[in-house]
Amino acid sequence: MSEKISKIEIVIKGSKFEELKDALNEIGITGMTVTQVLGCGMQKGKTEFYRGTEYKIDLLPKVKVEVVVSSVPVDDVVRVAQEVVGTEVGSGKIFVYDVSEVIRLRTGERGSAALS
Amino acid sequence: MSEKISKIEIVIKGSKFEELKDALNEIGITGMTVTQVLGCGMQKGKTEFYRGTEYKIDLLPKVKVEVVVSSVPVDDVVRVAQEVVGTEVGSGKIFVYDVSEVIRLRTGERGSAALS
Amino acid sequence: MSEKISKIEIVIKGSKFEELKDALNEIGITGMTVTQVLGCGMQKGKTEFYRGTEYKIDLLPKVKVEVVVSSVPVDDVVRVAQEVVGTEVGSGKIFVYDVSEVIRLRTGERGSAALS
Amino acid sequence: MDLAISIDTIWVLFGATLVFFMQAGFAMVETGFTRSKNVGNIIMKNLMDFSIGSLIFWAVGFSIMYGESIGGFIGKADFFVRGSYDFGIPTAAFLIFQTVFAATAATIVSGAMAERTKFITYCIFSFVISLVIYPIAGHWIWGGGFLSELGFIDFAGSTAVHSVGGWAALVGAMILGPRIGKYGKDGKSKVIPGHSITLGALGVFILWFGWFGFNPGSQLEAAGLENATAISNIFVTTNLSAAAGAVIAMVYTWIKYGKPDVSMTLNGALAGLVGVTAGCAVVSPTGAALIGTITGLVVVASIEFFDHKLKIDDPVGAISVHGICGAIGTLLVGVFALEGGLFYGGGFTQLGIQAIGVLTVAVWTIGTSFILFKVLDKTIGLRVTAEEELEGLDLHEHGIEGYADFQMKTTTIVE
Amino acid sequence: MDLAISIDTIWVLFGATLVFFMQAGFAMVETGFTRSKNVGNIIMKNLMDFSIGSLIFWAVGFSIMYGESIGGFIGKADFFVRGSYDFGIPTAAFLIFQTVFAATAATIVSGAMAERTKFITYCIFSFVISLVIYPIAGHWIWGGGFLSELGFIDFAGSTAVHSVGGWAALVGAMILGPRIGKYGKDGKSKVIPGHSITLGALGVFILWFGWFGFNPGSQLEAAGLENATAISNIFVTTNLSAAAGAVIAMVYTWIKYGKPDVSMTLNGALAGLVGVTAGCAVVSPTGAALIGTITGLVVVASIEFFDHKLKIDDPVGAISVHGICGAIGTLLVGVFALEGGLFYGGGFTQLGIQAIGVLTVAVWTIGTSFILFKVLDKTIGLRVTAEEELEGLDLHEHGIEGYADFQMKTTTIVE
Amino acid sequence: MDLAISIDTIWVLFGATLVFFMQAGFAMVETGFTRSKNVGNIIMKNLMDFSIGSLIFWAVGFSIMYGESIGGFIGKADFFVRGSYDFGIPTAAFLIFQTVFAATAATIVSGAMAERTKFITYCIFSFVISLVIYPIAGHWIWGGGFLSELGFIDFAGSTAVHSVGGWAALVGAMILGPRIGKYGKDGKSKVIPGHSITLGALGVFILWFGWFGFNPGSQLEAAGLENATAISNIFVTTNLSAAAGAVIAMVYTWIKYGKPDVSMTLNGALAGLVGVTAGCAVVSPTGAALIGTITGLVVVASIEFFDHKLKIDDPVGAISVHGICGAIGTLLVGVFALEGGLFYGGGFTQLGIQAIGVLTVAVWTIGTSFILFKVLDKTIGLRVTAEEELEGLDLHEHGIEGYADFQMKTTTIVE
Ligand SMILES: Nc1ncnc2c1ncn2[C@@H]1O[C@H](COP(=O)(O)OP(=O)(O)O)[C@@H](O)[C@H]1O
Ligand SMILES: Nc1ncnc2c1ncn2[C@@H]1O[C@H](COP(=O)(O)OP(=O)(O)O)[C@@H](O)[C@H]1O
Ligand SMILES: Nc1ncnc2c1ncn2[C@@H]1O[C@H](COP(=O)(O)OP(=O)(O)O)[C@@H](O)[C@H]1O
Repeated sequence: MSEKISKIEIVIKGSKFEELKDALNEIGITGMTVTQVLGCGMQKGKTEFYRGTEYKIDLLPKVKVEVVVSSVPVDDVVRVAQEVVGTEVGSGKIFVYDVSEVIRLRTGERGSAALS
Repeated sequence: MSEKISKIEIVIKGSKFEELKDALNEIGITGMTVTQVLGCGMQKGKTEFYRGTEYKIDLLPKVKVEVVVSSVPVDDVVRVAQEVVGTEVGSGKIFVYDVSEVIRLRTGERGSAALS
Repeated sequence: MSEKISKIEIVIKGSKFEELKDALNEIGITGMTVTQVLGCGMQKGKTEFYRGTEYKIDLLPKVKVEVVVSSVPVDDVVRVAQEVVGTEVGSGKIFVYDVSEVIRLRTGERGSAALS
Repeated sequence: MDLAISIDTIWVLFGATLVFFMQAGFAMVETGFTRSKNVGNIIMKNLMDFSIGSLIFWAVGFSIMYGESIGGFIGKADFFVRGSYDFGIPTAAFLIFQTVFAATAATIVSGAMAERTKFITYCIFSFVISLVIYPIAGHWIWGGGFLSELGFIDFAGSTAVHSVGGWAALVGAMILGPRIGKYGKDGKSKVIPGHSITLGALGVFILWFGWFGFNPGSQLEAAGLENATAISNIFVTTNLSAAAGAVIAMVYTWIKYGKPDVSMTLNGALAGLVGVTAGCAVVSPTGAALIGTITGLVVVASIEFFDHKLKIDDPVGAISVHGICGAIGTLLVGVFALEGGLFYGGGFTQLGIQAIGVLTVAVWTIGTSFILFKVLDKTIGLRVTAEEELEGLDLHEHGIEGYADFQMKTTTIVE
Repeated sequence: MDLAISIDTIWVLFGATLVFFMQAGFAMVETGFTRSKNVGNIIMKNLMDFSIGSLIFWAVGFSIMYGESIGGFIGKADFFVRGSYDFGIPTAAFLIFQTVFAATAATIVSGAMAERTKFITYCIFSFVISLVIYPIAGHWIWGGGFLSELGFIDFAGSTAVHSVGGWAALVGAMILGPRIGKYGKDGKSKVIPGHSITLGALGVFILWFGWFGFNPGSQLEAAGLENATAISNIFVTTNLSAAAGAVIAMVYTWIKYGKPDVSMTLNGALAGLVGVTAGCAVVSPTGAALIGTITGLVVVASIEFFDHKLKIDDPVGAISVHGICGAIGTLLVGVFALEGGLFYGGGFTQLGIQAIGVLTVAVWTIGTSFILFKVLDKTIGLRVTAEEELEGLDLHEHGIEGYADFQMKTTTIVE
Repeated sequence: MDLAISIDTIWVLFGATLVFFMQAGFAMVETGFTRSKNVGNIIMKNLMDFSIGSLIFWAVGFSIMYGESIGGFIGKADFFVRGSYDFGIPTAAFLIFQTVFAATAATIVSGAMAERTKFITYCIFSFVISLVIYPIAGHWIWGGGFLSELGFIDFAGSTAVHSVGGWAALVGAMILGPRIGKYGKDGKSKVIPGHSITLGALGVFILWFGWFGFNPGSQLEAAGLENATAISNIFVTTNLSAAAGAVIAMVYTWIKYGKPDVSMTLNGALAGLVGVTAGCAVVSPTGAALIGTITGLVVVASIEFFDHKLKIDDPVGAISVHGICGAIGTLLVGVFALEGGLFYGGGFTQLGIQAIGVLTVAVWTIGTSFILFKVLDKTIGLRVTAEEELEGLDLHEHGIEGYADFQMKTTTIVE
């Protein structure tokens, strides 16, 4: 495995997901794994009432999109994600990790070949 | 922590999960964390109609199995996973990552001791 | 990016989550991403009956809390988590990974600046 | 002892009870076929349609509908039904039966306006429809007004109840505009799937069940062989039309889309029910089956038309099911009525009268709701903000989550 | 042929059928407003309340309630209803009507004790309430006992059924203690949201529907103009009180918390229904609307009071809805009764009698259930272990998951 | 004015309405106790059972059942019920009552064949059962055929409706084979849990509610003291049997598996209802409670037997609940009938006749459905492909997701 493979983890609001997916497709990313998560961070939760009792919602529903890439530069992904999500607090974050190996199960292909 | 610890992330179809779990058990893996995800990749989605409107399902339900291993060679996991999942498009992928530390909370054990 | 950034993955029982969140807040961690997962490990499942047929529940519901940190030492997180979760089998595990980059989408900040 | 009145009263109360339960049916259909983030809001709208409606119809609406006719246009106001009336059954029995009908008309609207309407505004609308819009049209048809004078036949309310609801729904949905994400940048309709087919289907079964109160109950009498025969026939016609509507909608979607569509088939059953409501007492079983067949086809075409052509976003198909099929069903009385129907040698007279009735009521309802919704829109506003809509009305309007224990998907609009 | 008896019988059976269906309503309300990990357990409790209750009420309870009065306190035992009675309708019709009422009282309790009570213990409690606690209080009120002698008016059971259930619920919830996590270390109440607003709302609609059997059915006759008028009026009063309760609870929570609370509004409707049950046959529509208004306000305040002040954890508000509003509704008969009510010039006599009735029944029910629950607590234990509670009663008591296909959130208590 | 006929008609229509609602009950039971990926498909099957059934039973089936008997075997065809009949009530009332019964028989089958049957094939099957299989057996029992001549007692259809459905379900499930994953490689039965205990339980409550139309409605008359007493008694027997069935199934599973099983207890209630259906009018309350006890035990044992021993995969237990308990209940009439029952000194005569009836109908239904299913299997195919089954029938047969907003687990078969 010569080229570096990275996992880009994008945490955003669910309502932006469709747009992000389209944008990623446009820069050649077609594989992704999506998880429903709850997140908290800078974004403030809300205080609500349920049956007369106050409560704070601080875990907000978010979508975690994992994209493992080799040829596509990470910065491209960052760029398109930034274009999509907007600039309010809670727009989301990107975390990048090194991947040490990728295998496509049905063929046994490894490395970037397994991604294309 | 001398030995290398890896996280093996296996994304497969839910219908193969039971078999995969059994196969992993047979090679000595008993700990795992399973997440319901949606995935897209090479596997084509379907076009369907709902109330007369066409739509494409391209995010398909998958299961993500995370196994953190030290003693068990990664290649063994790859092999049994390959045996289980079959060879159609969408069978799934394996991603491998380095883990820098593992701690079992109730004992404080670290490294591979925390896994056994 | 000078300082090391780590992702700490904490897998615990859902019933301990509230307490863990509070404890993390106290040591200055406010950002986290939470996923509902199913786990198996040392903790034994149960054998139950459904409509007269025996079955084993071995995948138990757990919560995976991911916290990406830079300034906060990993060991602090481990310590507070240990205090919270108790000592029965199945209390949970912590996995630590290296993170190669963090970007806050709305501002473009990178590295630990994106976390604060 | 006067037992005939007891029999009639029991019958009407039986009907009222079943029609009341249609509120549960509407609540389930409307929540089931929309998204989980708005279920609490829809429940509240349904509950308020019925609760506010019950109070205001008693306070005012009833007398506007059934009070002494002022020029065939409106009944004389009699607040809180204190006057004395003779409906053949105790006034209270007649009142409760009419109350549950009035509430049905109001409830229809909430489905078409679901997932984006401001709650306070909706409550005001609901108040006004039960106060005047419905009672005045109702007066024309059932309260001795000019349409009843004319010989207009709308036995149990395809027009009086369903079309009134449906036309108001049309105006509301139009002025509101579509839900965010419903139409792509290219204007193409997208799918926003409902969150629970089981609850939606349960709702349809409940509505069908309730219709056995709606239609046969509208006979208002059960004493004597003639009435017994009439209500029995109405059961049969009602049921056959619903069954035919469901079957034909299934077949049609199967042929057209390659697979039998579940929610359209359920709409087909409702279309059959709405369609036969006007004529259930005057058509034969065969006529009823044909009415169901026609409305079952129409409803599918109509839903597509509103969605794809007019781009009016009606999440549950209320406009087509109640408005369009209510109108069609009322017209078809002019065709299938055993006495006076076109197919039975009655010529075009009845059909003409039916058309007049359908039209007048459409004009009235569309006109008044247009004014009402426009005024509401300009004053307190009709629609929630984009953020509120995206995050869900349950959270923003009521501070709750409908399904707190479930991990929801946050993306459900599909290409 | 005696047709009057047929009419009366049909009416009572119609009522019994609807009241039976309230079990489904309770099951949906109680599961909907609690957590998903306990739904199977709640279903089982409701099912057993009705099943064990049906058997034991037939075997013993009925005769204790309606057997020949022994000193106005208790009926003479007649196992399996083998004696001959004259209730104007066939004894079997009366028996089934009374059976579904008895089961309602029992079912109320399970809501307040939900999510932490041992199943076996609950079954025993349910057995005893249907065996003696309910029938004896019922004897006083409806079975010819001392309260009926006194002129106590509880037409369809605000006290006899609802308060009995509500007081037992109070004692049960108190002795049990709150659910783990319900109160923070600082004693502050936390929110444990229900898992399905749709099912909860469906339950409320079913209950409202069932109430059209509960109240009008309690007339026990429908033959003749007088009865026909009476049952019609009861429909109207019942419905108006429920509607007013829902509207006022909505308005009140809107003002107080800034948003209209869905589950409180649903409780408001139930409060109106419970409240009007005692007086539905003796108050005017206006009186009914006022009763609904009062109980709709009281229920919200009462739920807050029990939760915040007394820190008694009642997941679905059963104590307030049935206990408190049942009592208030019974008292309000003394105010709004057209004959004898305070507002209609009747002075304080009836109100005094009502107070005596409410009090005696409260003392009786609280006393007996206190002893019963305490004995059960000390012997087999009332509460499951902390682990069982945390992981859910479905898993521990029944070995199942209520929603096996859904990914659940495992943390639903919110700060 | 002939009021007796009005009373009878109201009674039958009341019954028909409730029995119609059982469709909702079946839909909820069958979806609740199967997986979420097939709910739309099950809904469609239930809807089509009723819709196709209503049309075809009207067009043909009814006359085959109730037309002039040809040799005691089959009624003379009278398409679209155009002839004149005398059922004591208006023919339309009788027709609708019979229609909802016919549809019930068909609906039973879909539960046992759930999650793997091709939709088109199921529709054809449903068509044929309502066209001939059910009406011919029905003719023997209720239409003046040879079993009624013989004195066979099946008052409301333990055999005529439930066993017919149950036997067809047996044949269907057998020929289809088990769902993928239901039996391990070692042949051991695995658990495929239902996706919603709440909806399943709601379904059972709805069915129980509907049964108060099914059994008492089958009296077909309510006028006069005798009828009033009869229908009242039937309410009591029906309810006691259901209650006993639920209690005993709970106790039995508690003892046997260590925990009271929720879905088995719900099945126990249904078993009691099915069991008492044949004899509800001719047994005492005690007899009814015993019938419920017996069928409540039998149903659990039978479900285990079919699952573990015969390895016939019946997701909801339809074969045991309707087939086996229908048969047992019919036989028990020969034991518990107050007139002619073995326990009441009637000897073995009635029991023998009951056995003949049960057997003939079993042979007929099993034989004809075997041929029908085999032909369907060989021609258009009975079962979907493995891929379709794994991914769910909702997606493949209808192009939808039942719960689009929820994050589902994709693995629910448990070891
Ligand atoms: N330190 C962190 N570790 C893990 N996830 C985080 C962290 N900080 C934020 N997140 C995730 O990113 C989401 C957005 O973060 P937030 O701080 O609210 O917005 P922003 O980055 O726009 O200021 C959070 O809801 C959470 O899921
Ligand atoms: N580049 C990627 N990054 C993250 N996840 C991926 C990526 N490619 C595929 N996946 C995951 O793997 C699953 C299977 O991939 P797919 O390409 O459809 O099949 P195959 O690998 O058999 O060709 C996808 O549904 C997705 O969840
Ligand atoms: N090897 C592993 N790889 C991935 N996740 C694991 C592994 N071992 C345990 N886990 C996760 O940690 C949870 C707790 O582990 P378990 O072994 O049961 O408890 P403990 O660590 O307290 O002995 C499991 O349910 C699973 O989600």
